[in-house]
Amino acid sequence: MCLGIPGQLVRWVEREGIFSQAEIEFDGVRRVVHMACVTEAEVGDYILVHAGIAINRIDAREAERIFETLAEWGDDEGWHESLPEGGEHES
Amino acid sequence: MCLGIPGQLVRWVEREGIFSQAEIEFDGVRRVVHMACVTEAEVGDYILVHAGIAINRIDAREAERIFETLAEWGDDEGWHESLPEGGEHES
Amino acid sequence: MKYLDEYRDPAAAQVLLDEIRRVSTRCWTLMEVCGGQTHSLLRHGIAAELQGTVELIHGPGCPVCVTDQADIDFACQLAKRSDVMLTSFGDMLRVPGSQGSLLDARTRGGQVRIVYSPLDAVELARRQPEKQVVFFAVGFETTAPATALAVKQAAQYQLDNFSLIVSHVRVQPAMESLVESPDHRVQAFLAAGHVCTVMGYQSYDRFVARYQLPVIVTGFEPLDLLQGILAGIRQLEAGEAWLENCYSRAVQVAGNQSARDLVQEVYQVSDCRWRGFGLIASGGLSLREPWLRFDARARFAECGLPVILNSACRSFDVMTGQLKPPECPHFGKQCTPETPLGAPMVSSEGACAAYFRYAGV
Amino acid sequence: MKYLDEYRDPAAAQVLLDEIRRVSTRCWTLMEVCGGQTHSLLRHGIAAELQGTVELIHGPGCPVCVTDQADIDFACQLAKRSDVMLTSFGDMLRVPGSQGSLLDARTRGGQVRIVYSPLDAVELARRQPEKQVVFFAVGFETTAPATALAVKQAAQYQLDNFSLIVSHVRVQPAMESLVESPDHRVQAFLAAGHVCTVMGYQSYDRFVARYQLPVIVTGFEPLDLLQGILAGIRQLEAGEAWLENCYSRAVQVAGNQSARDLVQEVYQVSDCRWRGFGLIASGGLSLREPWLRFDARARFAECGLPVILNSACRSFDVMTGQLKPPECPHFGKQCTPETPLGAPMVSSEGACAAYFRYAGV
Amino acid sequence: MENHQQIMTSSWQLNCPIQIPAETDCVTLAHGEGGRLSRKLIQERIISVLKNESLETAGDAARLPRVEGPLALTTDSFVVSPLFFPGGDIGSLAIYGTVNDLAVSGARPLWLTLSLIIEEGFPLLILDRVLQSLAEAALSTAVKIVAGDTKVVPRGTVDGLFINTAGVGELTEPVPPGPACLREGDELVVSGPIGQHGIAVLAAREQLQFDPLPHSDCGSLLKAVALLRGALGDRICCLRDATRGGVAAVLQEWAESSGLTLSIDERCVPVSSGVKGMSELLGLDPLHIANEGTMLIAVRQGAGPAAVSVLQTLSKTAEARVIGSVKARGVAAVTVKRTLGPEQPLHDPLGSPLPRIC
Amino acid sequence: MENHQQIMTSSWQLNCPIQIPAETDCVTLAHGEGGRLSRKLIQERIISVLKNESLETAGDAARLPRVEGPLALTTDSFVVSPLFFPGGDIGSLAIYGTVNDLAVSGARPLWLTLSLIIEEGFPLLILDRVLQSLAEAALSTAVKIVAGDTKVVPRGTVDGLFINTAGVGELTEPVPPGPACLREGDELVVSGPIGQHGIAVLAAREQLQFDPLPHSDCGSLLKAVALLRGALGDRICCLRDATRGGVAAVLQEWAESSGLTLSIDERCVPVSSGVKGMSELLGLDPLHIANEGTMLIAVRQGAGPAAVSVLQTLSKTAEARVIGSVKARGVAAVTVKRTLGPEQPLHDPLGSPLPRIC
Ligand code: SF4
Ligand code: SF4
Ligand SMILES: [Mg+2]
Ligand SMILES: [Mg+2]
Ligand SMILES: [Mg+2]
Ligand SMILES: [Mg+2]
Ligand SMILES: [Mg+2]
Ligand SMILES: [Mg+2]
Ligand SMILES: [Mg+2]
Ligand SMILES: [Mg+2]
Ligand SMILES: [Mg+2]
Ligand SMILES: [Mg+2]
Repeated sequence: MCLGIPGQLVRWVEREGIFSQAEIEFDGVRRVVHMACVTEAEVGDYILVHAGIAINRIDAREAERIFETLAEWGDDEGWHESLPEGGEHES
Repeated sequence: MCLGIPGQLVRWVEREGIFSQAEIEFDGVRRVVHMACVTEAEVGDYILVHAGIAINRIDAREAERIFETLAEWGDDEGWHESLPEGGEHES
Repeated sequence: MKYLDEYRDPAAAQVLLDEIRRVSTRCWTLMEVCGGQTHSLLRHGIAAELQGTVELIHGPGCPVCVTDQADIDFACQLAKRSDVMLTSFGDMLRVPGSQGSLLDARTRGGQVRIVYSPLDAVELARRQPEKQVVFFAVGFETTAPATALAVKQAAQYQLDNFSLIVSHVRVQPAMESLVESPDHRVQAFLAAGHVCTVMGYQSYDRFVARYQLPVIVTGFEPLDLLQGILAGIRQLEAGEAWLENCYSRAVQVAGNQSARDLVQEVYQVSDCRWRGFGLIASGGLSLREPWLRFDARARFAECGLPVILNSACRSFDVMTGQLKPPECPHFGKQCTPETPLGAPMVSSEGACAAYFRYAGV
Repeated sequence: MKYLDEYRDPAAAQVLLDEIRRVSTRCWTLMEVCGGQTHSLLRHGIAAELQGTVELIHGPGCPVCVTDQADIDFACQLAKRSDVMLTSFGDMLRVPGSQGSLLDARTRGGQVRIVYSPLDAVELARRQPEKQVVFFAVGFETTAPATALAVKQAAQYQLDNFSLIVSHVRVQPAMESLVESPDHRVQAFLAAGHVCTVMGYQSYDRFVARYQLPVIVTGFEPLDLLQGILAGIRQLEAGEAWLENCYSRAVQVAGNQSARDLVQEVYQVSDCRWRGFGLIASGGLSLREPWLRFDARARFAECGLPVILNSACRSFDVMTGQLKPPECPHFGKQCTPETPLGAPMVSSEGACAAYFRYAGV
Repeated sequence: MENHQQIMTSSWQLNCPIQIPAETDCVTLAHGEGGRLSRKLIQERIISVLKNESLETAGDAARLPRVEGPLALTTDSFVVSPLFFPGGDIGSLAIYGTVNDLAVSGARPLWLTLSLIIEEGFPLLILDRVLQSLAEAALSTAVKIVAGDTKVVPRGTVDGLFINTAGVGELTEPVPPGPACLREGDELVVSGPIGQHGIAVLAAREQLQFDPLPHSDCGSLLKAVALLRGALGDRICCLRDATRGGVAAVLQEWAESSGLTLSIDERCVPVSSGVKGMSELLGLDPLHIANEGTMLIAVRQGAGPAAVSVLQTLSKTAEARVIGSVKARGVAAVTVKRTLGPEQPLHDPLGSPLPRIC
Repeated sequence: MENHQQIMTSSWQLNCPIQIPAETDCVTLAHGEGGRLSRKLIQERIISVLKNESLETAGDAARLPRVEGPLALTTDSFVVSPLFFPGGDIGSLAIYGTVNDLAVSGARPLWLTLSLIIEEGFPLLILDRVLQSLAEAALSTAVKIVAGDTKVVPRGTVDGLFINTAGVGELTEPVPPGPACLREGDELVVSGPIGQHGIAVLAAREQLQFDPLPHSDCGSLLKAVALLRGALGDRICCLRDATRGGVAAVLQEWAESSGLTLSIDERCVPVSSGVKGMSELLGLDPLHIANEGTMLIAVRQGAGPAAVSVLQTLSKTAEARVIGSVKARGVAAVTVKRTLGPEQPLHDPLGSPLPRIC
């Protein structure tokens, strides 16, 4: 459900209101995407796009987490002792 | 102008009013023709048809005239003395 | 086919030809009014046979040729509307308006459909209530009964999606306008047989009396034409001018009363622009008051277009017998059936097209 | 591609797989809510690798699968009108209504056009003012911001030829209705990542508290899924049940506030018929008062149709995890992608289609 | 569903004699997209009807044995509307058209390719009927369909069904040399009554409501050509099936190729009574109307009557006639003698003749 | 006249790079009806561009010299929309498609037939452009177009222009035996990055507004096939251009013919970055997307690397890769290895993939 693909913001086309748009690059091809819901993004950010509109920015810091965790596991012989959190916790 | 073709009435389809129609045969093919203007025709009559409607009956007697005239000319050594009338005369 | 083939008999035609040659003391100039007669004269080789004996000049009798460009433009405009199906006879499709022909309009996306009969267009309107079916009603008095009947049927069926572009023209006013011109050369007329089938020929009495020119009601087959020509020449040789019917198997003196009534009920005589002629008083027909709801001009009032006239074409001269088509400077050069400058080159009945086809270029 | 390819790394996946196997003391039953997750699990071989370790059952998360047949029938009816251009996502075209699919409607003459975005449908309406452009708005909360934006743009452009068939559904009420059923087998949920991208996941607090089931917000790539599964199993092994976000690069706790505002402004929560489920309270969205003029149901009120439900399909059981697709008696026999008995076989996200494609028949 | 059915059938004119059940299966885009449904359509509906080895094993191209003589190669697309007409249909036409082109070129037809372009929504039952007719025509002319292609295009992008056939034949000696070899005195023969196909299709398409509908002459000329070549050998100059543009178009092309005048007598040209009636009524000239199983033959001076008597032994060409001869180039490339007087130029029509009323 | 122009161009998608002047000439029905305009169109616009003797003297069929070897015969109709797309157009496609079918069948392409079906109203300038492109493709592949046909159909009965080509070639030894000869261990090679044609056409047709538009791989495989056959000889089992249905469809057909399982590794299959990005965005699988200048090759065990290194000497096939091998028949006819675990069955798509959002 809800195919959402990350692409990189290369250019703002229009930054105001419900018609705001930016050019997003997906591995070599670009498309103008509606940005009404992600107005705060900057050129260079990765944007999650669904059905032609941006639904979020990709959080670059959070994106690294899993790899850091896996790296820790790999470094640490006893990695299975210090079980990593899979994600942030909200009770 | 005004392609008018003679065909033979083979069957009345409808004899009343503006919707009256009859089947007319043209050398092997038949078509239903509007007869509103030639209501008095009988089966066997030849009908002059233009744009799908009958515009007259062919007068079989008059149709012979020219051949009778030509026949007379042919019979008569002195035919060019008694010049035939080409048609009926209306002053 | 009975009543066609026997009138094409070569031996009989030869007898009439010989007789025409025998009675002619000079080369008389006859006008065949009708384009169908022109084609038949050329197609069957009669014009060629009579060369030098009789001069046959071509009259205005091609309703397709004389249909006003403004009407064609209007038809093309309607054809391009997505809600309209424009219907007409096949003849009309190649005649150029100021912006191209109906065939061009179709090529550019318009919906244009050929019908054999106006009544078939009424049927289309009944079967396709979501379409506005417009019939482009061209033709002389011969065709007017069929389109009048179509209007009456549409009224009976209470169709509100059928209408006409009425471009009917009347032949006799055109003949009058022609002989009123000081430089006309016509010495006798072969009147158009099928117009007379409908209208009769009483109305020519006054014409003959006034202009002192023989008028011969003439049919379309070789023997009919030869008989008409012979009759005309005999009158001319005798110095007479009267009204004669050489097509008596199809024409009665009063014409077809039912057909005339039908025309009379639906149409009224009106002034009319003839292509190549200009405005001819009483030269056409228009719908009478009670039938005006079937007038496409009223229904699609917003579609009018200015007319751009093509001034190069010499059709007026051709259709008034002033000019033989090959004498037109454009004939066979800029003007061919593929690239017609004028209607007479494009209608299948047009005099220029007839020369182009049958006389060889 | 950045943020895709690295999450498909086989070596990293292998590490997570090993860890899942290591921590599992028994075979837990997890439901992945979203059809996209189902496809990814099968496509990338994860489901096969975890066989016997974890039981993955498929949730109701394919908006195409749960779209009510009555809506599809209505869309097909509209598509057949000559004045309507029906637009939708490619996904919807093969899903059968009671009288065939939109693709069938097109085959029978209807005008149906695929768009990539609802905003593209607004553009079509602007460019073709003579057409009524109807957008068939299916999708979960992820898609609702796009269609809400389309409505707002259409209003701004003052388009009176754009409307929506609103078939948006809400995922959480469906999860609730599922766990309310006494015989459900779900021990933890992988919540649908992109719905949470828009809506956030605060609303699951009550759900977790009430049903005492782990809920893990999970993404769509292999590493995302494995991470979500691992988190769920750890909770289960620890006897815990809390709300956890394993898709933090794309999901914040409050979701996307602008997108939520947009949805809130244009839509209201309403009861909704889910295909295979029946009426779900608060299970869908409908247009709010000020936007009702964009409701296709109101604009084409005369086009309603009675619904004929196909009772043979076991989609309710499949979508509530009661039945694996191959256990359906029709699967692969009467029911194939060519001849689907139910939506899950035809949507590219449907669980039955996923099994048919990736698991081999 | 009444409206539904109407939409389905109104967009092309089938004129098909079989009743289509409302629930009939239709061709869908998926049938043309290379997957399972494509293979199913091709296997179950096409190959099973046209059955022969080459077609069954064909991958990208058919593999065929070597041919002794030089080759002839031809192609035609068939776009007739309606698909069914009295006397034939698009399927038989697609075979006879290409077989006839090979035959009149002096070749023995060997193999045909078959390419179908089908509109989405086209009823499978109708497709079956076309293929059946096509298979029968192929069988009766002993040609093999060895390679094919099937495309399905979206609703509205083709009018129901178009068919292309290409044909390979082996030229057999003496190959008729063609119109460039014509010389004064050569004689022109027509193999049967003209105009039947064009009139039949026009009447069916425009729903002119004539009864009985005239029948097309759609059929094979293989036997007639074989007999003729056997009897006349190198006294045959050229042959041509008089398709689009009718006999007039063939005369025009031959006159242009030879630089001579081709002259015919209208009264010698056979015309069936139905064609005659409709031509008069619609203001058409049968010389300009298409045929699909009637040919024009030019033979050496004096060989006309021999050609005619050979042709008259076959029922299909029983009305063959000598219609004219080749003359030194006069005023016009093609001339016709009608009722009176000298020969008239026969005009080359601008486009297909339209029915007219004036 | 603005409305006018809009009507004219809206009915098919030209996507043509040249601006059409409003007053441009269009194809009319008369161009297809066998008269003067037909001959003019054929002489001035077609023959003059494709110039060669056979076509100029062709009557009903082209007369061709005899051929030494056995023959290959193929046909395809081209119905692509839009007519012009990045990397090619319907004209070049019609040549390369048929040339490639002959080449992968083991034949040297000799002659093509060309059949055009044109919609009334089609701009002549666009036709010229297509013919020019077609002529260049024919020249570059050294095939001769020897016979042709042109039909013009009324507005609305075809979508602009369809082209059929049929091709005759001479089979040269050793002819690749075909998929029935496959055995366990044989290796599967793809000649270049996949999915380019299908994605290019989809993006252009649906106006998905991507930039840069991906380019089609539309082009000739003649050279690649010749090099490959020269180097590998009878170690080649079969070749197939992976057109409709993409690589997946070819694998499926070969698996069916051989009764074995064809197994590939997705990570070895070359995919260009533009195609990758659009496939992800639209939810499509490049394995199912059409190619028009990329082929699949099956070679004997161990010959894969040799095939790849031969192909890599040509720029068009520089990215050739071994992508899998032939195995004993397992659960599925075709399998694919993706991220993890055992091989997945590769499904045979139902119809062409539709872009999707969920
Ligand atoms: S030849 Fe052409 S330009 Fe001259 S009068 Fe005739 S139609 Fe007009
Ligand atoms: S296999 Fe078919 S019938 Fe069974 S649940 Fe799935 S879609 Fe319904
Ligand atoms: Mg191929
Ligand atoms: Mg041919
Ligand atoms: Mg042919
Ligand atoms: Mg093919
Ligand atoms: Mg159609
Ligand atoms: Mg031929
Ligand atoms: Mg092929
Ligand atoms: Mg091919
Ligand atoms: Mg041809
Ligand atoms: Mg079109």
